[in-house]
Amino acid sequence: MGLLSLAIWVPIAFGVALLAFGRDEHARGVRWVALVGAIVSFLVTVPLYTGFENGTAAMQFVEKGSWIARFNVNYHLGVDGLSLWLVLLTSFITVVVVISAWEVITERVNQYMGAFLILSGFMIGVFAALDGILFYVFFEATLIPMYLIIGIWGGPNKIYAAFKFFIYTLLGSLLMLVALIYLYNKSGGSFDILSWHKLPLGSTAQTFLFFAFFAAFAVKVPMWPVHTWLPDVHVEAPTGGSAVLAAIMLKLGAYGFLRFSMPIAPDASHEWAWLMIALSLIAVIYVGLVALVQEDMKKLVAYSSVAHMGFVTLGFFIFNELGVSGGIVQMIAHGFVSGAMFLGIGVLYDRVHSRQIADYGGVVNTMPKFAAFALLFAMANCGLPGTAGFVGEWMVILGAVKANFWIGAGAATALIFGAAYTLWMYKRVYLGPVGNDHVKELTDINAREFLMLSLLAIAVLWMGIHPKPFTDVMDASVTELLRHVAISKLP
Amino acid sequence: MIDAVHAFGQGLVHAGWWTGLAWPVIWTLIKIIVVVLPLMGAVAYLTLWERKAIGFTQIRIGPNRIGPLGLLQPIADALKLMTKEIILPTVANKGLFLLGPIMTIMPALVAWAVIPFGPDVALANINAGLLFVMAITSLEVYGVIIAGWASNSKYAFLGALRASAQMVSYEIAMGFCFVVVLMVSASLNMTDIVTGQGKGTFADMGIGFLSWNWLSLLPIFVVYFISGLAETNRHPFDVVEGESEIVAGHMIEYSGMSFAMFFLAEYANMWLVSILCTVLFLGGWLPPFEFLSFIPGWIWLGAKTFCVVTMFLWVRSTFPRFRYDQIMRLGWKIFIPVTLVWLVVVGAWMQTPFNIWK
Amino acid sequence: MIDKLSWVAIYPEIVLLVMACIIALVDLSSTSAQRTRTYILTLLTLAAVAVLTGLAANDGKTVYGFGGMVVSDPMGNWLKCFATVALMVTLVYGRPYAADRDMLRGGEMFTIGMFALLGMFVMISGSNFLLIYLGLELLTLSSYALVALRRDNAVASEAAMKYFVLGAMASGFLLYGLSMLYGATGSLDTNEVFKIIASGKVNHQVLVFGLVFIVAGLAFKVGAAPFHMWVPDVYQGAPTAVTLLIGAAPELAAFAIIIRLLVEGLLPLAIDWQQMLALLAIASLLVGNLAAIAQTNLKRMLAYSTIAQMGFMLLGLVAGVVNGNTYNAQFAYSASMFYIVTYVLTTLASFGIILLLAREGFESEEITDLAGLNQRSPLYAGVMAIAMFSLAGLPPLVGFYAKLAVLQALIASGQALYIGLAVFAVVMSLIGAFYYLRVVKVMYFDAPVTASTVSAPRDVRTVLSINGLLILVLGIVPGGLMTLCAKAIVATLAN
Amino acid sequence: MNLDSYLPVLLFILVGVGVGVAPQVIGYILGPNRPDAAKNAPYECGFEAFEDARMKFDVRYYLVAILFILFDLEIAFLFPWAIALKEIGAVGFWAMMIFLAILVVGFAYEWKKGALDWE
Amino acid sequence: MTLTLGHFLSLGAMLFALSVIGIFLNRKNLIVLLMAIELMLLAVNMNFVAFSYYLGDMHGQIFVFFILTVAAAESAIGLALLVLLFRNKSNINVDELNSLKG
Repeated sequence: MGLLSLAIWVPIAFGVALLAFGRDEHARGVRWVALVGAIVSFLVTVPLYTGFENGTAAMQFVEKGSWIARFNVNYHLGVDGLSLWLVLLTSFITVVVVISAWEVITERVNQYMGAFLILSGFMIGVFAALDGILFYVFFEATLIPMYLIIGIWGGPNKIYAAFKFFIYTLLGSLLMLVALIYLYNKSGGSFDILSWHKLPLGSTAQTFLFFAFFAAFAVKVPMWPVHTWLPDVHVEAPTGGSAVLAAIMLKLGAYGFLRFSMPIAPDASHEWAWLMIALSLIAVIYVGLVALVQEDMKKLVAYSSVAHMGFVTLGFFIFNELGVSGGIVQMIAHGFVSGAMFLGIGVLYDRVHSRQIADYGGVVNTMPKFAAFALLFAMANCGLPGTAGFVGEWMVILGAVKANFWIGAGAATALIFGAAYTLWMYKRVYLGPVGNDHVKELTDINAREFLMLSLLAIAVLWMGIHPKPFTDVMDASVTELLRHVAISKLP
Repeated sequence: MIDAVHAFGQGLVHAGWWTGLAWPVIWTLIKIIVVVLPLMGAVAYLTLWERKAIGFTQIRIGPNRIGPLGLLQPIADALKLMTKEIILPTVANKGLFLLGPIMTIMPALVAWAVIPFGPDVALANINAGLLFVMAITSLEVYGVIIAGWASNSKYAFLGALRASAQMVSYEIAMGFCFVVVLMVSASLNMTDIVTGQGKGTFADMGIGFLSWNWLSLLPIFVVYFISGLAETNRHPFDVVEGESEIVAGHMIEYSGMSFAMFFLAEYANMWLVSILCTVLFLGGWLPPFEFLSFIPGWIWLGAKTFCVVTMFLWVRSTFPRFRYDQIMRLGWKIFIPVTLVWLVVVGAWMQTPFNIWK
Repeated sequence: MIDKLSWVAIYPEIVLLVMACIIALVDLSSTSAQRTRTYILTLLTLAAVAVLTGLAANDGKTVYGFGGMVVSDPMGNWLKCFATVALMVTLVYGRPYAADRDMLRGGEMFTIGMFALLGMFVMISGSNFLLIYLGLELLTLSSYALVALRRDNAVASEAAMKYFVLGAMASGFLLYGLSMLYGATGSLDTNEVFKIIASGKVNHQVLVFGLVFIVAGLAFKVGAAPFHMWVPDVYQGAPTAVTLLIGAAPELAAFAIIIRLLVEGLLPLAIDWQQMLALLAIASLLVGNLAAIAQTNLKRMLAYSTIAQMGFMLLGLVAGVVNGNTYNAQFAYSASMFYIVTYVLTTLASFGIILLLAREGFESEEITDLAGLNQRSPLYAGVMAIAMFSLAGLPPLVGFYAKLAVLQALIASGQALYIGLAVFAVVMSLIGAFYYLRVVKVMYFDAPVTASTVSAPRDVRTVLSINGLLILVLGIVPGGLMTLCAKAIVATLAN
Repeated sequence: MNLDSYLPVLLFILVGVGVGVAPQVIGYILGPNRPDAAKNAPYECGFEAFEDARMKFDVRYYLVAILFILFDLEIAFLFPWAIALKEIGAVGFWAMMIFLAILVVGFAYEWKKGALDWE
Repeated sequence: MTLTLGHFLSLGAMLFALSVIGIFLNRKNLIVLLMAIELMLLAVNMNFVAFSYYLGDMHGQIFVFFILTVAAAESAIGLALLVLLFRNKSNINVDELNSLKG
């Protein structure tokens, strides 16, 4: 079994074991097993990085075996510069999420932990799959645990949120399925993504494929105007769910653009880039404005996620190296930062059971350690240099300016909005005098929360100060991708 | 002589419509009437013979006032019935009520169409003869049910149900009997069935009556005869009209000639069952002994049939009435298994070298 | 003559018939309320039959028997094997339910069930109109009786009556169509009919006239809209054990006769019947999915879902012949076969749960009766969730591959119309996902009405777990089953 | 199609109906017609009829009817077989034996189930 | 006038149509429904026999035999269901069969 297989199946195996044998009577044991599972899963992914060979665009750690002979579907895994960090990010966030749920979840602990571990395996599968059906299976399979996580442990309006999440994403991905099958037939009976990259396609077919993929990935990213599920879902989801959703699930969509839309339908991608850029800019600017007026912390972060993901898609569709790498870096950075933001909100929510900004004020007085962490993450969220958030945004804006000054300018405004809503929220929640009795009774974070937040803080700072390992890994792949996309596939 | 009459009629008018259509119809009608009129007479006198026979059993002389030896009694009965009022009950379904007797008498007569009275003497010598008999006698049940239903009286209704249940039950046993006969005769044509009985070792030896079906198919013959009793709702299976329980069964609301129709039908059916019995088991018009073959076939047929029908009367005067559950048990649990077993036995027999019906 | 009969082609049928008769008689002397002896005998027989058919299927040989009346080919044998297993599972699930409702007073559920299976077998192996019809009738007549098995239940008898009337009418339609085909071709043998029609000497209009009736009759039997009226009523009205019995295994046989009649017999008319099936499929997908959303009764909802699923299955049959070319046929028909097999597997699980939850006197038919099942029994909730997600067509469950295969067949045809159909089907399955999700929602998100745990006999628990697991495992490694279906269909098409 | 030999049958049916109708007509003509309410009431041993005569009746009558239909059909199968038995030989014989065996199973089943018991 | 195949087929078609009409229009009595179903099968039989005769092929008539059998079994089951239904609901009106809806 290769490393990638291990990365996928170890968490799933732990998750299934928890579902099968875990009981609420021994919740403690369940938690420890889950933690061990998450850590082992993370450790399994580390050699992917250490063993990764920079400077080549080829797939690495490739595994290939026949899976469904009838349709020539293969169990085909591999990572390149585009996906490597996303795999690591996923297993890392899973560890954090397990820690975050430690005392918070008391009922059906095994199901909660199991769902997250399984989800983690599925998501790694999405990033590692090189076969269309394998990709689709993992892509869709993530819906099931997420649906259950939202529905079981979510807030008061959880059912609405769970359905909305499910139906929205399912609709998009079903259209993608049609596209995959179309490609299968077009390519003479192959689901191999890499061979699809080389498949010549007419312009109508490309347009059709582009929009089929767009339907799947845009919803997942989410792009304006199909982003409406995200705030609802984030508000209702439990903390861990929100964190995983924001940190990783959104990246599934963005990753899909890189892996499918652009290389398979390059001409259509160029042709419709204006649309993508426009939608991205709307996401960045308009949704940023919307975030400004939110009363609910989670909603605010959710909208900010939409805006940040706008940067990602913007970076992709300006078709230059800075933009695309910037987008990828932004994806990873956003993974850390948004995860951290949601976990931070979770810390507060666990204590006060409210997410309304108005219910807080002066938290810094009672929770100084926590406020320090929160400040760091807020800074990262608005892209302060030295934090993870800065690198990606800066690269994208530079790339955008290179392509077209006004696009870059538009994107740059996002920095201002980002700073505005994040810092304003920070001010209203943490600064000032103690707002009310609840806040007065707050206790500072305990060792577990400290550990969890510091893990993320280290990641955020490391990425902000020393982003080279991230960009080095992806350079060759991005170059190759852009070279590939530049060549027309029209017959 | 018959041919001469036929030729005469055919020659009356020299036109296509006459020789092609009208005359055959008229000729057939004549033949039908030739069958029906004696039949009606036989039915009428069967009633008398019944009363006489029962009288003899009970050591009395029966009807003797009207005519010599009471021979005009049936005519008097008929006249009396004709002048009686036909009552139409107010709650009855009028149309069905009138249809009941017709549906009862019609099949009892029509079945005679295929009965062979001699080697070439049958109104319709059709190949599916026995099937036709089965089909047409099955219609008998309709008359009963219609009468019972239309009367809208409890006694009539219950009587009709009982009668029909009994009739259909025994029809199955009867059907199996037919099947066994068919197996050995290999034809549905009644004439063939009779001629088939004239062959065999015993027939060659001149003692033909031992070659008839009654011997080789003895259990079937017995079952058929008893089923015949039940089919015609005769004693000891006459709970249908069971005077002491449901008065007269499905006929209770009928009077006058309407009632007479049921009566006629019952006796016509007795004759029918008897003649079928003769045709199927007793060699039809065949003489029992070779040396008696100078006597015309129709006399043999008539004599045999008369014997069988007399057995009906004899049974009536001898046996007590069955209870209804006993009737049903006899039909379903004894006759059907017996016939089935004999069917298998005969079938197997025919596969062996000892097959006597080659 | 006797040596030409090829008894080997009907060994499983013989075993089944003889044992059904024996068990019927043995059962007469049984007085136990649970009918343990009958039950065990039945299961043993069925196991033997399953092994027999499985071996024959594995053999991969095609044997004609009785002058071409019956055919024993891999497709038929696999379907028989699956149908037998499905019936076994049904009986395992259904026995406690039936025992609670006094339906086991006589052993009819087992013996009639076996006769129904025999009917399916005959349908599956018949390659002659007469045999197909007889098998069909044996199955449906058994089904009518089973639906009315709860003699004191007004709803059940009403359902049985409706089923009977509409089913008998469907048979009439089918027969009328068959008589037309017979008249046009002068043969009752499917292969003969195929040859005669392919020779092109037959009046096309008469054939199409007959075909309309045949397709209508078949549509009745599989419950495709607009001939679906009986499905919801019967699913809801019948005792749940019987619902499962008539809703699972018979679908396999229905598929088989579609193949036997339309493909083996009438493939030269594919252009005509494909259009009809396409319309049926569209209507079924629409009616099934839309009506299912409005249901509160779980059985009724599953009935409408069945209609929708059948619509999807029919789509696979639509794409077999493209422009008179049959290159796509094996993919299309094996897709449908895979679909129907996996559908049966999933149906068994979902109804198994309903049966399990239905305690004595409490039917557990409403969707809300499942509320909080996850708290009461995570295992059973898990199985039901797996079944629902599979029906919705979500990976990594087997239902997904079924849909995938059908969609693939449609798209592979390359016809714009069929691709449109594929998109339509996809949109409809999205709607379908909604009501399946609702069941999951009720089980996982709602608070339980009672806190009582769910207990089940060990056999039920074991089989149900295996059933759920199989949906999952086949979802992870569907290759084997797909290959099996493909091989079976190839062998059938080769004849 | 040659249906000539069935002409007498058809005519006979007409005659049979005629024989059914004619005497009744005669009876109407010859007999008196003096209806009154009591006479035209359904016979009920002198009581007033207090309910409709079309009442529920014993289900066993249905049972008999059903059994009759089934057995009559078996006979329909036996008829052609019986006629052809001499030609079809042992195979035909054994085929029907199989059929009868199944029939006997059914018969035994209903016997044991009590479907044939009247009381 | 000679009888041709067309005559028989027309008769079959008429009977069939009658039975379908009977099934759909009859709202009163289930027994009529059962009779309509039987009629439907008989219509089919008419077709088979006619075809069989004109094709000179016995198979059609054999088919008829089996249809008759099935029809008998069907009416047996139908009657049994009818009795059951009557016992449970005390009527056999088609219109009253409405407790299953949704």
